[in-house]
Amino acid sequence: MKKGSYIIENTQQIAKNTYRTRLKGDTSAIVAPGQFVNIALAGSFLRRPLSVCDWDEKGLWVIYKTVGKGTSALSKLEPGQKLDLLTGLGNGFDMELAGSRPMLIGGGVGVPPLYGLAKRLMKQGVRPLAILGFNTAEEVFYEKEFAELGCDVVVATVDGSYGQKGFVTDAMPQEGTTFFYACGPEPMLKAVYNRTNTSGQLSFEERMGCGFGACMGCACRTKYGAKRICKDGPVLMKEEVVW
Amino acid sequence: MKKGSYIIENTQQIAKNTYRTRLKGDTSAIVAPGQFVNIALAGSFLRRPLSVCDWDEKGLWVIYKTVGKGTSALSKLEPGQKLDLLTGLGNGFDMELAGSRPMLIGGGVGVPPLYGLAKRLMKQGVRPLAILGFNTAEEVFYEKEFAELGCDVVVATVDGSYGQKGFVTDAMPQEGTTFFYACGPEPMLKAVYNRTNTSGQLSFEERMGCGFGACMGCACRTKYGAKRICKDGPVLMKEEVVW
Amino acid sequence: MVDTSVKLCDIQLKNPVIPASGTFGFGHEFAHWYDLNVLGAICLKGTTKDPRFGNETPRIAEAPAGMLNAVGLQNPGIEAVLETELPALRKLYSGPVIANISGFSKEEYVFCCEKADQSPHVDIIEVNISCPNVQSGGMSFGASAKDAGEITKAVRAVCKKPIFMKLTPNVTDIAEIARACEANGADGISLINTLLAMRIDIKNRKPVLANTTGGLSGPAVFPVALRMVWQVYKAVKLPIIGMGGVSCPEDVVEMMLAGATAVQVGASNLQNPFACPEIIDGLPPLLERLGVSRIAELIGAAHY
Amino acid sequence: MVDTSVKLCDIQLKNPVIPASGTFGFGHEFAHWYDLNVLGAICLKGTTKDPRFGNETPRIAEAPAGMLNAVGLQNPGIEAVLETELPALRKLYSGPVIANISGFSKEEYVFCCEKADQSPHVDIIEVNISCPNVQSGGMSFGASAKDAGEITKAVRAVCKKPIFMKLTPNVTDIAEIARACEANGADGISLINTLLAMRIDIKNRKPVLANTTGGLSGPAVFPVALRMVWQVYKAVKLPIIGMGGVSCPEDVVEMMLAGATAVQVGASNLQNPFACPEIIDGLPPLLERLGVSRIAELIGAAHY
Ligand SMILES: Cc1cc2nc3c(=O)[nH]c(=O)nc-3n(C[C@H](O)[C@H](O)[C@H](O)COP(=O)(O)OP(=O)(O)OC[C@H]3O[C@@H](n4cnc5c(N)ncnc54)[C@H](O)[C@@H]3O)c2cc1C
Ligand SMILES: Cc1cc2nc3c(=O)[nH]c(=O)nc-3n(C[C@H](O)[C@H](O)[C@H](O)COP(=O)(O)OP(=O)(O)OC[C@H]3O[C@@H](n4cnc5c(N)ncnc54)[C@H](O)[C@@H]3O)c2cc1C
Ligand SMILES: Cc1cc2nc3c(=O)[nH]c(=O)nc-3n(C[C@H](O)[C@H](O)[C@H](O)COP(=O)(O)O)c2cc1C
Ligand SMILES: Cc1cc2nc3c(=O)[nH]c(=O)nc-3n(C[C@H](O)[C@H](O)[C@H](O)COP(=O)(O)O)c2cc1C
Ligand code: FES
Ligand code: FES
Repeated sequence: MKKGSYIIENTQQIAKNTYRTRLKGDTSAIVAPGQFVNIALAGSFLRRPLSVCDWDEKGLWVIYKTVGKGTSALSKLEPGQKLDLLTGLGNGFDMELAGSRPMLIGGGVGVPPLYGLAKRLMKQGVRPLAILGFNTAEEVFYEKEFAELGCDVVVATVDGSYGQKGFVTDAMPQEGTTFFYACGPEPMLKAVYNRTNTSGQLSFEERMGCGFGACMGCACRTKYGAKRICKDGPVLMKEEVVW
Repeated sequence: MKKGSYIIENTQQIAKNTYRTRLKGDTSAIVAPGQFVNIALAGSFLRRPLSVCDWDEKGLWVIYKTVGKGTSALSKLEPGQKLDLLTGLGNGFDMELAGSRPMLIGGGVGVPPLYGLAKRLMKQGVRPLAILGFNTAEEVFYEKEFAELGCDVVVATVDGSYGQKGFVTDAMPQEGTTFFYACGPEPMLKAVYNRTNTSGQLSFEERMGCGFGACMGCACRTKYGAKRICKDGPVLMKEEVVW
Repeated sequence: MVDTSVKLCDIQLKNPVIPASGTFGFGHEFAHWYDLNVLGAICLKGTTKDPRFGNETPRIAEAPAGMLNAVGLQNPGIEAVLETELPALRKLYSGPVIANISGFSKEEYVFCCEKADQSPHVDIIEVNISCPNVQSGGMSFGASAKDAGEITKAVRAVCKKPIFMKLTPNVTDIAEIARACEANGADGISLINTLLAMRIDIKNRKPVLANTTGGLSGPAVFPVALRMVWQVYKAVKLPIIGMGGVSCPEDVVEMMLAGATAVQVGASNLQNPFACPEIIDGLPPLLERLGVSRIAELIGAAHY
Repeated sequence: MVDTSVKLCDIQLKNPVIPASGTFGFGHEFAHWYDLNVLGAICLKGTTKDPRFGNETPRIAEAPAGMLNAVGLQNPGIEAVLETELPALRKLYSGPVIANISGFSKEEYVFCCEKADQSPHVDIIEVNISCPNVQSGGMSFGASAKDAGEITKAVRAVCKKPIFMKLTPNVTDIAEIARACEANGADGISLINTLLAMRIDIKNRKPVLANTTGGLSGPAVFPVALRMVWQVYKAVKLPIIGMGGVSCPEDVVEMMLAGATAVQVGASNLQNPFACPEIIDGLPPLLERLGVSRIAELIGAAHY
């Protein structure tokens, strides 16, 4: 975990109400895909947690939906503006569990951290199957980016306006995969949990006070006792999840 | 009174902890020197009242001392940034009372509104005597500017490090002036009040809630009943002042 | 088209947004900024029997996301308000008017409320019981259910118009105070007044306010106000005028979901003279986004 | 050189800055960010007899210049705190430790305080009486002078170490509560805990917090906290640990001028993990600007 100043390099709208921002600065604290940053924004007391979509030595990318005050403000900041971030938060995904054919299951803005994961899996010579679910065509993003990494990609939309019609669970193969990594809204995670035969990891969201384990704001029950989503998570093993 | 968006054109430090900022925008609500603006600043709930030092059709100048959070923040804003202002607040000085030889008495950041007054008096063919008081040499500003208008200028510093040694009252002539306009800290105003033989106007400060007469935050007792510094002032006639 | 009207004790407001007492004078200053008739209603400056200068200055201090005031009920007295200020306001504004009455004794409340009740220009009487009870030790009337109930009963006896008791938040149990008002004949509850607060000037080591303490208001107090509106909605059957930190259309909706029938806007008027009309203009698009066609359906809708 | 040390009941703090209970865990997380030994003292997470999961989530909501929390005293229980957490903290930190004790019955307070008193690692016991008294109706112990006095007396009887009673601000008369604590043997007063507050999600029309209400803290509450510290300083002769919204060196000075001997920093630690060391580093230059050579001379200096 590190605290530092980051510079907005650019922001693009990549789908309906969905933006990608590149932040330049020290990424040495980021050690695994699925970790997140916590961003201080003028006018808001609490920081905003966002998954790291991808990172290199010079900076990182976040992809976010403008759902409220903070994310809207972030999407409107000009290149060159500085932001205070906590980076390297959370455990992230464990790539060693992937096996030969992991399945990545993302819903909406749960997709971004899976991109960083896919990229690094590919680098390790593992070719994942990515199943990306959205509500509707205009919310779809990153299909091409996943494909360009060399992944197999299936897109599903709830209203059938793009890709396969239905939920991500409708698009999931019943066999042939070795492990799964899932990130998305809780109902999706629960459905994925119920419909997967392999072991897997699920990334959760919770309202956070600190993001680094101090306040107990983000507690969650697991089979091995209470955990903090921000510090012991956001990624939990399928086997420990309690619904 | 008007509310509008203004753009910072530039800011210069003109003396110790003292800055001048040019704000571009609509000045049509400003009708008299001695009026003030009320500036909204990010991070502060209340606006900050500052006298208009001078104005033209395209914008206005304020001169201020960085005494706290708001004024410090203002001094650090970059050119191009936008500020929300209420303009044309307060009554301002009544130039018709000047007579042929008015005396302008300013202390510290009470000097700025007298500059706008001096400029307009000169335009009317009236040549004022300006007495500008400061604590010490490094706080002195606008001597040259007053002189360039064609005024007579006397500068006094409390520690004698520049100009005449002493308070503005020590530098005031006992005769030869027709009226006085004074702006500065309250002890100065009181001393001026006690040492002047002519009629005059004094500009007061008070902590303000609104700046436009709504909240009764800035009440002051006068011989003619309670007045609001922001709306019925900030300029009061010598004859109505109650200490 | 979204219907933003609400009914407050049979009085129809075209929208639920009302400038709060003490932040709107008697309306004249704001008529410079906009047409007062856009407002749901207007609440007048707190009025006492006799004219008052109020506290010494400084009366204002700043706070994170808010401000402190210790104006001390500066007002020209009930006679001048009813005979001068209100007729003048009526030339600019034809909507509902809420008179805000303060006092330092039961007799003073009764005197002023009776006068206000008789005025053709007053529609609702808001009784501010946050003033200290000088007859019994200086605790605010609103700090005890007994005092609050007594004042309510006394003013009820002399008023035919709707009476809203305005409560102070500086109490252990706001619901108990509200119930005492209801039991004694109040028609509605207004809340909250300001939170007792203080600032000290660290340079001269003195309280910033001449009065030492003052009342905190503005966005900082919104979550406390919302909680109290919620509690009072659960405790009594009366309509509630919610206030405390409201500064945007979202806040109005949140207050109404907690149980407010109408909402007052205080400190935000001082920060932005256009606060009320901007909030009012923002309501229809917000309601549309939320899929709400009648704003009145929001009242108390978050209760389960 | 400025002397920033203060004495809290004979315990020497190198500076008056203490992370507040519940915002610093048991210290380990912050040891990642900085050397804990820079702190004046450390106040531990609120501890109960048995381990508690606390409230359901969401437990956190945002507020203007502040936040709401409804953590609900998640903690591993007094045994684990004294036997596991504290020895672990001692490997990282050698300064004064304040244990923060909570309970839902008098017996629970007594049990935990007695244990804490016996621990070699605890220097001061802070007794948080903001929890609801489940034995008598659910009002917080700190909401009545009688309950507050009774708890004080009971824990006093089993403790030799200094006891600081931590008061809730959700009361009509904070001075009365503080006096009851003093009369029953408290060595000091800590205040304030959080202001009872609420937020509603306007999209789904439900309270944001699973617990419905939560506690407001952060800069928004600073002027209320300051006022209460001021009032308690006037009411009792005990040392005060002031808290509520402290976020910068200026706030520390203001709190001390109001009467605090030391100051706790809560929500600001969450927003900025370096809040405490930054405040501590900022004190000497600020004191120099103010012409203060010993910070202790500020304590209560704004009282007249
Ligand atoms: C570990 C983690 C990773 C996340 N990664 C992403 C991401 O990559 N892309 C993305 O679009 N979103 C992500 N989210 C959700 C994101 O944090 C929220 O959408 C965001 O905080 C909303 O802020 P706001 O000011 O726009 O909304 P508001 O509703 O105005 O926020 C009010 C408060 O609620 C909190 N809040 C609201 N929604 C959420 C939420 N879903 N989760 C946690 N806190 C919330 C805010 O942080 C803030 O404190 C992530 C959340 C967590 C916990
Ligand atoms: C009508 C009028 C005209 C003024 N003109 C000038 C000017 O031309 N140049 C200049 O340097 N100063 C002027 N002042 C004073 C100026 O308003 C304050 O210095 C400024 O508000 C301080 O803000 P701050 O945030 O830096 O200080 P802080 O102390 O952090 O401010 C805290 C609060 O106190 C208020 N406050 C502090 N000092 C004063 C004060 N002296 N008067 C009124 N409010 C105060 C602030 O507005 C704010 O609400 C004027 C004041 C008034 C009332
Ligand atoms: C400057 C000022 C003066 C006030 N005067 C009165 C008053 O005379 N009577 C009253 O009942 N409330 C008065 N109030 C309280 C407000 O009406 C309102 O209850 C409180 O400020 C909370 O709302 P806000 O947070 O929107 O300001 C005053 C508030 C302010 C800021
Ligand atoms: C997340 C969180 C958890 C808290 N837990 C406790 C607690 O366990 N015991 C306690 O006495 N106070 C607790 N508090 C209250 C703080 O110690 C402090 O009294 C209050 O937050 C005011 O300070 P602040 O405004 O600096 O946060 C908690 C506060 C927060 C924000
Ligand atoms: S958000 Fe504070 S512990 Fe997780
Ligand atoms: S500042 Fe509000 S009336 Fe003058």
